[in-house]
Amino acid sequence: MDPASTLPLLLGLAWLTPLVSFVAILFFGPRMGPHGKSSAGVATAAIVVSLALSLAALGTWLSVHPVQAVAHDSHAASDSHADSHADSHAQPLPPAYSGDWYTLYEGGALKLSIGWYIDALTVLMFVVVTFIASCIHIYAAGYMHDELHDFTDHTVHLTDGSHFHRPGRFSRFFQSLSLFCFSMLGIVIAGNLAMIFIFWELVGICSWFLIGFYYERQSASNAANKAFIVNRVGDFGMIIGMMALWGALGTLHFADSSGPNAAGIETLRPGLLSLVRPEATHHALQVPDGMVKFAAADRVAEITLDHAARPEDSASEIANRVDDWRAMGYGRWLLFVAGIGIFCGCVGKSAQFPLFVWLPDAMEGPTPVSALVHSATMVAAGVFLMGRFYPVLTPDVLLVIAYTGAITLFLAATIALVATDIKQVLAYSTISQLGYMMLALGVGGWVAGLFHLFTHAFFKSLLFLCSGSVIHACHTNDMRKMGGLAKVMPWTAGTMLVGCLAIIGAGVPFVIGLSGYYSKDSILAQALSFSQANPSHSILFAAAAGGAFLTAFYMFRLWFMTFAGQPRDAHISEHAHESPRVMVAPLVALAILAIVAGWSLPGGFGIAAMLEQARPAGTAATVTSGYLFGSLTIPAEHESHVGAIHETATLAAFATAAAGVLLAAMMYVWRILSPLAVAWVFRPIYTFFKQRWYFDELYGAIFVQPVLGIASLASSIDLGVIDKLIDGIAWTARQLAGIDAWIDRTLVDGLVNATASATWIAGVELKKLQTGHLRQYVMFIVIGTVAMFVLASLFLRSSLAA
Amino acid sequence: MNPTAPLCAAGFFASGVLSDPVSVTHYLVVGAILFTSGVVCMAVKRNALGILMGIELVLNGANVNFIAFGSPYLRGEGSASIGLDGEAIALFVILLAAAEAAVALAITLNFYNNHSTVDIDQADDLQG
Amino acid sequence: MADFLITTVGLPEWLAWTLTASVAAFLVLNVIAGGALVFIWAERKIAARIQDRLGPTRTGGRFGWLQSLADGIKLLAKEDLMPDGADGMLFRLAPYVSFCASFCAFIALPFAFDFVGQRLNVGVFFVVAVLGLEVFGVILAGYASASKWSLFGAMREAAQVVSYEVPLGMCVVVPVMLAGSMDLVTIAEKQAGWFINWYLFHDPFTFVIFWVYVTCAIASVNRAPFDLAEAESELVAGFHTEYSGLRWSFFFMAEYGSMYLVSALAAILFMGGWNGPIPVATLLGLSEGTGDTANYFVRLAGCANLMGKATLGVLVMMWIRWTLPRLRIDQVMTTCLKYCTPIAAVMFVGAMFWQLLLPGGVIRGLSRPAGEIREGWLEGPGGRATVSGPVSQVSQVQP
Amino acid sequence: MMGTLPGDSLGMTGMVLLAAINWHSLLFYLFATAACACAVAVVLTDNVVRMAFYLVLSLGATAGIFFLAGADFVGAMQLMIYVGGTLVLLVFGVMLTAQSPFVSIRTPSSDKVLGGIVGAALLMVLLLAAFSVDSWRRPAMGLVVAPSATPLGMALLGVRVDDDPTATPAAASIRSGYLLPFEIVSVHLLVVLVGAAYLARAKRRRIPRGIETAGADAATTGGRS
Repeated sequence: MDPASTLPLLLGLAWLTPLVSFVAILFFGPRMGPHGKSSAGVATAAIVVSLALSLAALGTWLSVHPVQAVAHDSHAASDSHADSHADSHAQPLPPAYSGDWYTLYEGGALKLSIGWYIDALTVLMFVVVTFIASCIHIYAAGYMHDELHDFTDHTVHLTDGSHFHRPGRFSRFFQSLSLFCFSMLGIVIAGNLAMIFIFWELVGICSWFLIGFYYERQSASNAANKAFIVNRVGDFGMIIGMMALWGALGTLHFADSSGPNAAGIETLRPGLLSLVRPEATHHALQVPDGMVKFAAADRVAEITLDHAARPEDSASEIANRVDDWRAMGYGRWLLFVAGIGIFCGCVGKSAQFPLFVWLPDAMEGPTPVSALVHSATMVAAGVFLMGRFYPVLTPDVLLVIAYTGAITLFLAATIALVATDIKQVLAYSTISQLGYMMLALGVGGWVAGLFHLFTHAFFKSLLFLCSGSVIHACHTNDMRKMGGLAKVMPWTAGTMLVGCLAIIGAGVPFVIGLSGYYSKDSILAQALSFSQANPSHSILFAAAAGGAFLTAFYMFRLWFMTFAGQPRDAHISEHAHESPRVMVAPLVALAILAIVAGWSLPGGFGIAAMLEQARPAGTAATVTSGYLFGSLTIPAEHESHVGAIHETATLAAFATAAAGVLLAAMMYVWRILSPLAVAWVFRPIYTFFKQRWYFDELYGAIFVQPVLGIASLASSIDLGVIDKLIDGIAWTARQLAGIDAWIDRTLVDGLVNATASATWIAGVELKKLQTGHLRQYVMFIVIGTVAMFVLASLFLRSSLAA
Repeated sequence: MNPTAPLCAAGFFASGVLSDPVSVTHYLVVGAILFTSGVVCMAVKRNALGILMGIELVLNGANVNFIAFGSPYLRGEGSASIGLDGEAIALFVILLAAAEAAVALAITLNFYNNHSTVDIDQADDLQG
Repeated sequence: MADFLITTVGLPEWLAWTLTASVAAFLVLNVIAGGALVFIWAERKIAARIQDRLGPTRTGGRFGWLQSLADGIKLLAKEDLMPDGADGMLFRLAPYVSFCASFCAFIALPFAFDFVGQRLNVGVFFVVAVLGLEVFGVILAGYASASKWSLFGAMREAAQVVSYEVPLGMCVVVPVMLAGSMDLVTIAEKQAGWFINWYLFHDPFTFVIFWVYVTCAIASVNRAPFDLAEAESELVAGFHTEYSGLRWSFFFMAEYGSMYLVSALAAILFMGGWNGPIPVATLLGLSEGTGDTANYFVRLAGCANLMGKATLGVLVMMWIRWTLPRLRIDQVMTTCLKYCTPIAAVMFVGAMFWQLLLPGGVIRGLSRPAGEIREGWLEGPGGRATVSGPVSQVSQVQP
Repeated sequence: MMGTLPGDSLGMTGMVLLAAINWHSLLFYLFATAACACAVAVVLTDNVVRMAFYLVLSLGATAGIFFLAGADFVGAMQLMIYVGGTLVLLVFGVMLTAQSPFVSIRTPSSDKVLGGIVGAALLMVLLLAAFSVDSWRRPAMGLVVAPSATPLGMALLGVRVDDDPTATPAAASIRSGYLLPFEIVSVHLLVVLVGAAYLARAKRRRIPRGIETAGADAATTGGRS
């Protein structure tokens, strides 16, 4: 079994199956069963099939590349960094397969193609995405049953005061869901940045569809547009980054690819990764030659002018001078810009600090959508892209990323503290967890960040589904009306408890814990080692630790308010009921995974191990380099597993989490502290948090209002000047046309009419010949005969005188 | 051809006209007169029946010519003859004339029913 | 007769021709006029007998056989009245038209082998056609007398005669078909010999069609029970209401002439013409060409024979007239169109097939070669079959 | 008529006159005069019935001309159909339309004059044509043969038994008869009978009542068509 041919086949099929179901539902959805009920079956079947294919791919991968146990302790034993340096330098290229299925466009240096880049990360991502998607499909089949029949939207009031009534959109929901799965998997499997960008936009469109699923609601359509526009901002940066890369390096492929070039000669095209971290430097980061030349364009021009006579000389000359230029620092800015640009895209998609405002509003969509799109997969796509792009990032870019992540996680956590809408809480927790991931990547924890991505995918989707189940039962999002639901819906309560524990990283220190325990610990550890390496940046660790505390607090605040204590709203609690089995089953499955996802099987297999296997070349070593922001040290990740740091981090995490849970319990269970009192005491901060740090207002003041002003100005110019001008032109044309029409009517038509009337008169006159008098006809006939005969006798006399 | 013609002047007359066998031309003259009177009848009569009669006359004039050309008696030396065709055509003409008369009469009766007159000059409903 | 005059008397030929022609015309005229007188007298007597009275008894002896002559004289002396509104010319001409019609029919009627005014090869056709002309005079009379009675009578007459010409024609065609010729002389000659040779007994179809012919003949000369033209019970006297005197008598002469004519035609077509039921002459050995005198007498006998048959027919008509009541006009039409015409058609077809299957009839057919029957059909130019012996003249009168 | 008579030995002028007469020509002149005179009379008369009467005479005379030309069958046919059929139909029409205003409809004399002129022109043209061919003017006593309807009858059945002096035996063998036209004419006659009966049948005009209006309208329109 050749993985190079098998894996693309399996994963490609797994990728395309949702597209098939999308097309099928698109054309035949409403006709699938009553009200398109069967479309759910179709979509679910498709995603389950792709799950099976992904699992097959995983099996194939493991059979080819068995995972060796990650032996932290061995590293811990050896305290000499040099050795580890040597080891890390000896680290080989991670196993990866890449290729192109189809070339969209190839001209000059530009090659846009649909291709694949498959390594352990890809395989894992496939499995996780398809698994969660399957669970959520099944869940949604039960959750969306309202859409099976005509749906009356009680939140939409028509002008006549009645409620908006529309036919159900069951099949449309699953159609968008299938399209989303297809796009997401497309991002995961993509072999080059261009393809990633395409599917990046596709998932954007899907999230627009799904957020605006109830587009009759003003809030929903606003949220959809907001999400889309905010993402555009990030994508703009991403385009800049892509342009920088392509303009300088002439390729967007990650891996090296070989193929006939324009001249038709089979040539090897180095990919981004090998360009930035070439073999020559043992995969150490260096500014690629292309960027150097691009940056030193003026020098290159001089040299070419000097050797105008013999171009080959200039080529060799340039080749010789490149290293000097690199040393002089040419091209660093370019590389920085490229990294920042791509990161901008991730900021938009992953709702990082400046652009996170869209995610809370995105909760307007149906809860399964929130679970799948806006917590587990799509928002994680940014982190995934960062992971995929990690080798290209320079240390200062990483620093930016780290700070962005830190700010985001703290900020979102503070807002989550005071939010009362259950989904809002989860949304902000999502943002802060994404902040965690970014922070981890920024501080050099490649494995840690992606590890948290996977674990978070499991428990956050679990949490969302639980909240959906609660909402399904209570028909409200407001936690203040809930409470005491644990008795009526035990399954939901239990699974949600599991989710909360997982997200706060609960576990018995050094022994075992839920999935969050491992990922969050490794993040904290990496942050800690980073702040030790760079004391000036030790705030990052503080932010991470505080974030952990806040996370624990608001998560359990949520759980207590929802399930514990006495019901606050009798009406709701007595109508509350456990959700149908079709919704509970996914909860259980996800809960189990939320528990075990972080474990390492005996033999060393585990998500972390597989990620370790996929680690990009040259990122395992500690890098100390002076860059734009002065000297910076990115500690190697395995150093964070060194006992001291690791234990500190673990204890810190445990302590903060426990503190958070205790505080929540004091406030909402034992009622030692009254939340209202606390809110009263910290009134300004409370309102500040409550108002989400006034971010929307801020953006409104900074961007929206000016944009609106400019727009109104432009429209006034349009109406006042351009339209006037055009109207004037039109008016002139109209006058001219009037003259033309006059000519037409009088002259041309006159001519035609004259002809017509002449014909008419002639006809009328000739008509009199047609008297209808038989006798006259007879006379005419006779006269004609005689005339003919006379003529004949005149001209044919000979024949007559026969 | 008449040996006794020289005997008296009247003999000339007799021999000139009455004693000569008739020729095709005589028949043609009769046919011409019938035909012409028929045509004039059609052209002059305002009575629909008069016009029908005119048609009959015209057909008869034609028939006379056919018979004359087909007659074995008038077949002079070297004069072309249409043989039996003359009689056959005349026969068909007569038959069709009868049919025509029947239909024309029916039409006339209808005309009379609708316009309560047979004045053909008032049958100008289709005038231009 | 012309030859006789030329050779024996020695008259110049043209004079002979003229005399012959005039004699023939005179004879025919007398047959009609005298016949009319006789028949009027006979009808009176017969009507009287049938109605159980005496009829004319005084005038001219005990049988009153001069009664008709007296009436004729009276008519001659009578004043000719003409209504004011009448169309003078037509009123005057109408009787003569009728009379001429029935008179012209006698031109082609053979009394014996050579006793024929003008032997036409389309004799039957000619006779029937000219008979049809008689109705024209009647119509003119009815119209010209400017009287509703006359007009109605004429109308009926026209409708009746025109419609009865159809079955009449069919009946006449059957003997023509059997004889293979339209020449009356030939038709009569075909039936020479014993009476079984008569076409009346040729086959059942001809027998049936003979009676159809009788009906149609009575109708076409509008005798009772078909005399709707002169229905004295409804229309005063029909088309001749306004007539009197000599013109009126001409109508009667025309009527009796046509009666006699159709009877003679029936005799020739169906009853062997001048051939008696028993071929006396042949038995006596008197055949053609045994000398002019004998020949002449044979033909004279034949002539008497035919006249006898015709007279018999006329008497039968009278008998019918005084026996049957008059039909209504719709009954008349029904009789013609619903009965006579279909029957005639069927009989015609039947006779045709009989002729094809059993050539020559029941008795003679077996003994007679088919070729003889087809005589004169397929033989070439000149239609020799219809003319026995070379014909030198187109129009020649041989009394 | 037989050819000219041999000279008269006695030589009386009157007799000579009579003897010199070609009876055939004489009869022809009689019939021709009658035909033409009656035809002209038809034109000149205004009274419909008199026109019909003159027409009968004219057609009868024409039939006589046919007899003289040796076409006995056609002549008889002329008598039978025209005189016995067509004219009775005509007289029918006359009777049905014989109210005083219609019996004689005056024609404006201008039309008469115009028609006369036109007719004269036509007559002149026809006479010109009639006299223009010499061979037509050559008086000829054609071969004398007794008239017979047999050739015509056989020809109507599709068999030509008449003689054509101009035709070679080969051509004579393939001369076609008139069976097809005969059949066509017979079918045509049948159609004409049906059509004329349909056209001239009595129209019964019902006053349509309420519900049966539609049907009645259909019936009446169908009837009038």
